[in-house]
Amino acid sequence: MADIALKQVTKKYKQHTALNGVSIDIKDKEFFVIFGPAGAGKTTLLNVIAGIAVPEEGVVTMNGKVVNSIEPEDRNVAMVFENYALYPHMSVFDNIASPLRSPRYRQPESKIKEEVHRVAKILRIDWLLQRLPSELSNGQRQRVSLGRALVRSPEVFLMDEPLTHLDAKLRHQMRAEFKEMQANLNTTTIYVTHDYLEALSLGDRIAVLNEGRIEQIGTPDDIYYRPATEFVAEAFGEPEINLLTAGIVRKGGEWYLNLLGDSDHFTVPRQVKSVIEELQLENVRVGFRPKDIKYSFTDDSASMLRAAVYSFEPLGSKAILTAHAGGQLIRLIAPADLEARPDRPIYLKFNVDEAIFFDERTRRFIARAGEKGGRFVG
Amino acid sequence: MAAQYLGSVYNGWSKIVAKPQRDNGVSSVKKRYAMKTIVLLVVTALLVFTSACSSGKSGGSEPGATASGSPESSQAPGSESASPANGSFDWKQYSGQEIDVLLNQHPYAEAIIARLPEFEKLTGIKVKYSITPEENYFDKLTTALNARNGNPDVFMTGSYQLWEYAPAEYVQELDSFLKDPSKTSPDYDLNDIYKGILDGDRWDLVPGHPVGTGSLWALPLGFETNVLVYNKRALDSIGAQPPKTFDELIALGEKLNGWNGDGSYGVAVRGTRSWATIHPGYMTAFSMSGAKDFEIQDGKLVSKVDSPEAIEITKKFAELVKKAGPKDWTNYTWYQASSDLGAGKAAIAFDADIFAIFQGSKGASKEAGNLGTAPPPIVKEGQAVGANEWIWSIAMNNASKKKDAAWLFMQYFTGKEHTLWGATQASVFNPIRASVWENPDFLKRIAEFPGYEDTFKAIIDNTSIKFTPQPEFFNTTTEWAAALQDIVTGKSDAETRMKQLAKDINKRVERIRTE
Amino acid sequence: MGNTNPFSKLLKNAALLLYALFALFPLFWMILISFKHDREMFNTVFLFHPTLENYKVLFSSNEYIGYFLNNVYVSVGAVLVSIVVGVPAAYALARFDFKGKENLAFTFLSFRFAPELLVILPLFLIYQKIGLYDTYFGLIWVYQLISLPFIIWILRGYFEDISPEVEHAGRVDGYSWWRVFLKIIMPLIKPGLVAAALLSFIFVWNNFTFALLLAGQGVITTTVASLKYISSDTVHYGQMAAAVTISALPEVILALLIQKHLVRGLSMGAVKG
Amino acid sequence: MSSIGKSGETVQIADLAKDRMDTYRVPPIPFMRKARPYLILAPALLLTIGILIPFFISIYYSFTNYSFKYKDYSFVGLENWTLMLKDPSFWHSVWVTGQYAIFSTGAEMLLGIGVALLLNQETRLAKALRMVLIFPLMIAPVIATLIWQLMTNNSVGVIAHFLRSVGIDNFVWGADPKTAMFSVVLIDVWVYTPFVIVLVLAGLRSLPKAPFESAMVDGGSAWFTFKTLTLPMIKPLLVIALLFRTMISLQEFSIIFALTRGGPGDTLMSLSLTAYNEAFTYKELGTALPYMLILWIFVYIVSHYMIRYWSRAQKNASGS
Repeated sequence: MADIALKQVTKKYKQHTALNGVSIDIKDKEFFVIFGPAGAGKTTLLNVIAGIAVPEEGVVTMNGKVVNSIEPEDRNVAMVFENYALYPHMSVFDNIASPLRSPRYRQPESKIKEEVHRVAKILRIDWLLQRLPSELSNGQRQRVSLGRALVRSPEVFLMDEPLTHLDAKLRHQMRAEFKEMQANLNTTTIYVTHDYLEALSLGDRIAVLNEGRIEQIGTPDDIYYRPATEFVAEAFGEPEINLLTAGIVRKGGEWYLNLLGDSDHFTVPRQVKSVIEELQLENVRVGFRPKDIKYSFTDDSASMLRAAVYSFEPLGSKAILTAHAGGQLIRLIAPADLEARPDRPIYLKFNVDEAIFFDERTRRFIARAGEKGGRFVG
Repeated sequence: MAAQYLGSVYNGWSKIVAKPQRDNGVSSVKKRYAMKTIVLLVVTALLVFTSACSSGKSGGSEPGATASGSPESSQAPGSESASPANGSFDWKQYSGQEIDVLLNQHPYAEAIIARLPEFEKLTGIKVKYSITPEENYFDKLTTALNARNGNPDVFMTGSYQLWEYAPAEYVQELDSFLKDPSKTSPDYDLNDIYKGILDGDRWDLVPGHPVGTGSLWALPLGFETNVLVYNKRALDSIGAQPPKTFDELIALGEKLNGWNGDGSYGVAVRGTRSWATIHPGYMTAFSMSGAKDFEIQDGKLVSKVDSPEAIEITKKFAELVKKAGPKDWTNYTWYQASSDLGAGKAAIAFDADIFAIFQGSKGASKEAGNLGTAPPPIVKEGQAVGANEWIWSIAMNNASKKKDAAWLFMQYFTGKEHTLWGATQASVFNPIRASVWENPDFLKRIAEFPGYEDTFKAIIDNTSIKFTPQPEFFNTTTEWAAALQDIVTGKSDAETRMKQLAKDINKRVERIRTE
Repeated sequence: MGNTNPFSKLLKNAALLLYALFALFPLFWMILISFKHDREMFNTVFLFHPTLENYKVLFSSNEYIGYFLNNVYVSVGAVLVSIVVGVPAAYALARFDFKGKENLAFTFLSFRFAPELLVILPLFLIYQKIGLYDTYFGLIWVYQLISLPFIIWILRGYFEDISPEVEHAGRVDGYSWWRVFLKIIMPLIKPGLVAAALLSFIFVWNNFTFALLLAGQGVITTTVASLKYISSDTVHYGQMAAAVTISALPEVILALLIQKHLVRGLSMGAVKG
Repeated sequence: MSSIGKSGETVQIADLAKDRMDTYRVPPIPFMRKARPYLILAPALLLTIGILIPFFISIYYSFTNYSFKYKDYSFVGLENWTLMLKDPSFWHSVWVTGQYAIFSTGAEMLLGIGVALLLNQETRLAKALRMVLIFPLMIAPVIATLIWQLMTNNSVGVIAHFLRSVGIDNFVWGADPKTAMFSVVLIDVWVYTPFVIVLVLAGLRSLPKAPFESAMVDGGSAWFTFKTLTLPMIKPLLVIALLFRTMISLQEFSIIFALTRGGPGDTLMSLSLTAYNEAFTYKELGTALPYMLILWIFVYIVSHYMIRYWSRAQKNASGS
């Protein structure tokens, strides 16, 4: 069982920098998700931990021991690869058995047999053991490669987008399985994905990676409710968060946000005010999750902002409604059965208390009023 | 393991071979055997794959590497190997040693191989030999000598080649051996060897100096004079006599084209781009025309192949080939010339007299029994007939580590006994020893070959090596052959080409280093 | 592709047959007269009494078998050395990147194009000095010029086809890099290896110049030996044909074995088969 | 830089400081691990050097008068080179070599492409021939030459016999300067055309179907589709075929050697033959080497650029 730490790790391939000064601390038994878009350096990060890639700078420690110069086979890590990386010339059984036959983790054949069958049963592939990888479906291959990792008890599981190649239904099911597997395996797991739902639903903590740099490390709630940067805010949540630039309008004691040319309705929450004051900001960026924007078709200019329907995409249970106001597009959630012709006037109410505030210059998180996702920091 | 593998292949084959060929359907027979062959090969291939690794890089010692004289004939080496202290000679004194011999593909070589068992029995020396066709023989020999690693210990060579090998210190001079009574058998009798022939292997290494001077570099095995060997059937078919002059030869040869159906022709002569093309018929005619290859002018060799006589005779020779020679003359080595004569393709061969024996001996060829011998055609009226001669000799590698054993080999196969055996039982013609020419069996034998002895007697006095000794012999004669080809194939006319040749040759001989 | 009217079809087949005749008849003829007795050689063409005489003569002295064996020894030896040396090299060229990689790869390839005589002339002297002249090993070494480029260039392609992830999986599973190489990579490239080996075997087997000039009477190979059958006091065309047939057979068989990989092999992996 | 709000900033700075400390203790990667690629390559490199040494030695000897006819040799500077360049027979041999390469390669490419197209049909004949047609390629060139000698031999040759039966009895192949080049090229073509066939055929069979169907729909002529679609797509293969054939035919030795040894006259004295002659018949190593070095330099440069060109063509073909 291991806690794993990366300190200022930089990995270059030729001129291209895959990891740039990455520092992470992963606690023992933690289910740690590394999230990021394609090419963010997620896989490289795993390879560095596994010892497949050797960083130019920085150190990797396991249980406080620096392991940079330790070969992969001696790190006692198990890895599930994005493309499964099964041994094409070996049967499923032999694939799963291979770690236990290696000089490093050798077990008696009898033990191997029972171990493999045990794991295969868990993964419900025990009826495939004699087949070759080429005779399996993607889902099955994925399970085999998973089995190859689970068959032994390593310091840490490394999983590189294990679900990406599966169809939506299977992916859901597997996600659930992972969760409880992790629960009763209680081994450190580092899980790479580009799917924010996977990240949020599986991770104890999530590290958001972008172009080789860490954007933020935090619990799913931190990430979702207090995204460190606009990048993080945009990456999590579907439809995407609405980010609007707002000027600060001081009217006596009250402060208002000037959103989309409307400066009457949006009072700056008290807690946020202090921060803004401290930083002496003239403008801020305000993020509204689509679900935090209410709408109505009955004119209520007093409390609401006037806009026009731009587009309407029903998605079965719900629908994404895009409205058009002050030269900006605003996405919000609406019931699928809504009657929304384009250009129909619509009135929006932004729930400022749920809004997320960013520094307009640095695009970094300032503050948030809402109580959701635990105590705010202010 | 290799040996027992050989066995298996051989048995496999003999089985196939033994199989009676029921049906005459070519293809089916062929198919069946081809199939067997394939199967056999696959099997053997596997066999070898396994054995290949274990057989190291043991050079020639591999049974496959060189075809060694039948093993069972060589009995266990005698105990005493060092030469005895006193001066007495003993054939067994180097028993147990093994020598390598490089042979040219030639009846002389066959005679040697045939008698190896006797030699090995007599001396207890083991002989490993390999045979190479003449086309590559001297290239291979030169490279082997250049290795200076003592392999081969003994080799066949022509006298001409000695002019190159001796200055390069490739060959051992032999007088010292001849003088040593503990090395040379008392009954070897050097004087029995025709002086004219033996002198062909003597030279003092000074370019331009004649043979017969200086030390002895090799011992003659046999020698060839260049004459006309003709097919009596052919001549009778047009009621002709052997031609006396070169012009007659041309005219007659032309008449004889097609004498024996498709592809048959008048006169066979060599034509490859090789030194060997020059020395037989061509050089004989060349010398009889009074031309010389070189003259020494103020101490320098100067080519004379562009002299008027030289150009004239070259023209004539080209004419002969064009009018009466084989269509693909430039492919002709003495092998082709000889076998064409034997197969009734060629009516006449202007080449070695021994063709008459090789092809004429009973059962040796289709035309055996029809072959006659006549002196080479004269070029000028009334001149005395003579020919260029070629001497096959055996010489000793200067780098040999078993010179004494090698010397025994040379003695044995140039000695009276073998020479006589070769001349009477095999085709070692012409024998180099006077004693043989007096031997009744021998005389009886050559009597079988019409005109052979007379021809020999007629020309022997004027027969000698017509080339001027010099170490660039190969260059000059190869260039010469190339020129001859150009002239015959009409690529260029004799005049200009021979002048060009002279220039090239002079360039070559200028580069002779004499230190 | 193209139009399919009966006439053009006929024409195409005719052309094809014509080429087939050109390509195959010589082989047929060679086999044919290998069964023809020298007696009939000069006066018959197709119709004759088939005989195994020529083969009998060929194998009666173990001379020819010797040449054949020599050929096998040097060819097999050369290929084995190339495998031992070339497989790791091919792997390195496929997997790692390091300075001058492509130049190195090209150097290997350029061996295939090196004028044989240029190598032979100096090598001839060196060999004679260090005693490699006319030895199996001497030939095996120089044959690397032929077989090594094949092995390296063909296998490099096969290695590149294997996903690095598979190797990483092996490492993580607890195998050291060379165990991974032996247990996982090698089995995966086996077909390629076999093809490359056989193909380079064929071309080594066929080589003439090296064998002619770097070996003396010690190591004569069939290609060199076959020359001697045109020269003898009577030319033995039949025996020559038989010799040629025997020495050509292994190649044809091997060729049939490796059809699938032929393209990749012949283009030395420059073109994926 | 996990930052949660502004108070996070301070924490993070502390982290950074700590990290810096650590980065000083980055352990070096073990030498054996860094050197691995080179270790793996080492044997091949050694062998390469072992093979390359002769090249350099030959460069050295080309400046000496090394000869098998003499025991010792001396440095003669550029003499051999100037001798060669002044010698008309050198330029002749360059001419011969070039002719041989161009004729044989040209014929093989054309014939090869043609036959490959024919073999690409799905007729029974084509299918049957696809395999067997490569046999000649498996025959050693020198052996192939012997076979052709057998067939054209004036006494026993089936072709000679055939020619005679149709009244041609003065066609003597290698023996006639006018037909010598034709003869050797013919043998080269016989042996190596299958090489081109195999490559081109592979290219044709791996072609995507779609563009051709669309071309069919557009009703382009067979030739047009070939010119605009097939050719560009199989270009990389053609380049490779061309590369191999040119390079190897430039130094072809055994065919000419076995057929005419360079004759008749100097008709077929290519660079290789001349070098052989100089070295092994005349035993002049010093004068032989420049012939081969010139050829090698040429071959090396040309093949280098052709490889480059090929990899570009490769990209284009796969890219588009």
